[in-house]
Amino acid sequence: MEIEVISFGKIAELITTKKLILDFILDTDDFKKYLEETYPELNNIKYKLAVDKQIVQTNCKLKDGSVVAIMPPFSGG
Amino acid sequence: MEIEVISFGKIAELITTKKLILDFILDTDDFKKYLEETYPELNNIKYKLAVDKQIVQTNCKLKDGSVVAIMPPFSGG
Amino acid sequence: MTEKKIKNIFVNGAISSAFIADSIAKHSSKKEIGGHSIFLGQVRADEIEGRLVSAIDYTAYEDVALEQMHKIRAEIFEKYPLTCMHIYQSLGTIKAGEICLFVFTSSSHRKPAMHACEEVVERLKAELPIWGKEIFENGTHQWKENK
Amino acid sequence: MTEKKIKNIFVNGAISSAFIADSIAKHSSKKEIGGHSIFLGQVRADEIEGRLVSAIDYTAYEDVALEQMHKIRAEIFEKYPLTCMHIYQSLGTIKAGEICLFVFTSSSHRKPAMHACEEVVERLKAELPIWGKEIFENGTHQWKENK
Repeated sequence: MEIEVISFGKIAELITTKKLILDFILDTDDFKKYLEETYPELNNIKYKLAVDKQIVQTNCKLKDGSVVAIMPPFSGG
Repeated sequence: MEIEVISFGKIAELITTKKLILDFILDTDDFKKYLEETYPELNNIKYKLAVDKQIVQTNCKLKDGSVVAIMPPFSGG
Repeated sequence: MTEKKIKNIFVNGAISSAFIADSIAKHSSKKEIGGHSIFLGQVRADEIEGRLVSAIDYTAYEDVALEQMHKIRAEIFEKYPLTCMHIYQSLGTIKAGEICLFVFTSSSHRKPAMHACEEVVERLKAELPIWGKEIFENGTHQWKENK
Repeated sequence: MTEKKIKNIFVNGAISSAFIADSIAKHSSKKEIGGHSIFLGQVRADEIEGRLVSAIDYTAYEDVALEQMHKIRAEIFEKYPLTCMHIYQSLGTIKAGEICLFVFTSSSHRKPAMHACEEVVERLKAELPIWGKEIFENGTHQWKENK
């Protein structure tokens, strides 16, 4: 499964990958586990995901071609 | 005792007197009684007095030459 | 400590948007400010029993109003960590659609500016001897009452 | 009922006082308005561990932010009897002392405008995917955190 990755704020300094080919990853919980293993610094940052422009509130399925955004705490205004 | 009278807002349309020569009036309670007898319409208007630019909270003495302002409810802003 | 000078808040006629812009721009050099809160009162063309308000004519017991405002200002600065506070109230005839009140508070973080602004507006309306006469299009009038 | 068009809130660069003045002036024809409430966010020259913030660089996940704002806007209009609401957030580099956020609400009576303005500012800061990078005078940076 191919996932397009966008990251923002301080996470954009950490994760510069634009595309991931992942097997055995079915949903956002799997994806988070993968991320935190690959980028251990993420364990110290609160972050949210958005899948195909929908902010993830509870675990949700990923599909081939999904765009996943990794977002640190918001600081607009 | 001579009292200078200033009135504002809708009360200025009612009381146009600028000066009152009053005997037997010692304090603002007396003065209010006098006003309400002379201008019965005042019984239907909430108003405050200021004596020599101090807004009257409780009954206070009047003296010769005092400036008494008669003020209907404020409506600034 | 010297007693601060009593500031004038009264302006003759409506408050222009250019004046407001100028007030805002003046704060760009105050780099400790993080938030500004502004309240603007605008004269409403209310319809009352078939008559339309075309303007409000404001008068005040100016000296007493300025003394009151001076006291309120001190109390607000005591209560909130503000950087600055500016207040302008129109006197004279202000047409419907024009601005008659401009309250402007600034602070490092947003909450004090917001809360002080609201409190100043409430206190100004309740405690300052100012009166608005609503002038109708047909020439009649009634005295405004604050809620 | 047709779904209302999603409005853009983003502007490139700082928000000028002339732009704010223009927004205010446009409301003089809306004669049912009695009160405007405005919040302005200004970039603070905070000192952090001996370094002085000289600017904040704002980025956003724009599409998602606009969708979120659209939802918030609908909820605020549902909750408060507003005449109008305008929101502008800067993107790009905004220098200390410049305005980066402009929230503007109007209503017939003052309270809804004030309370809606405050609520929009809080929700915008908490719910919109926007990030501020604080740039120090020495060229280093840190990521802003909202409280």
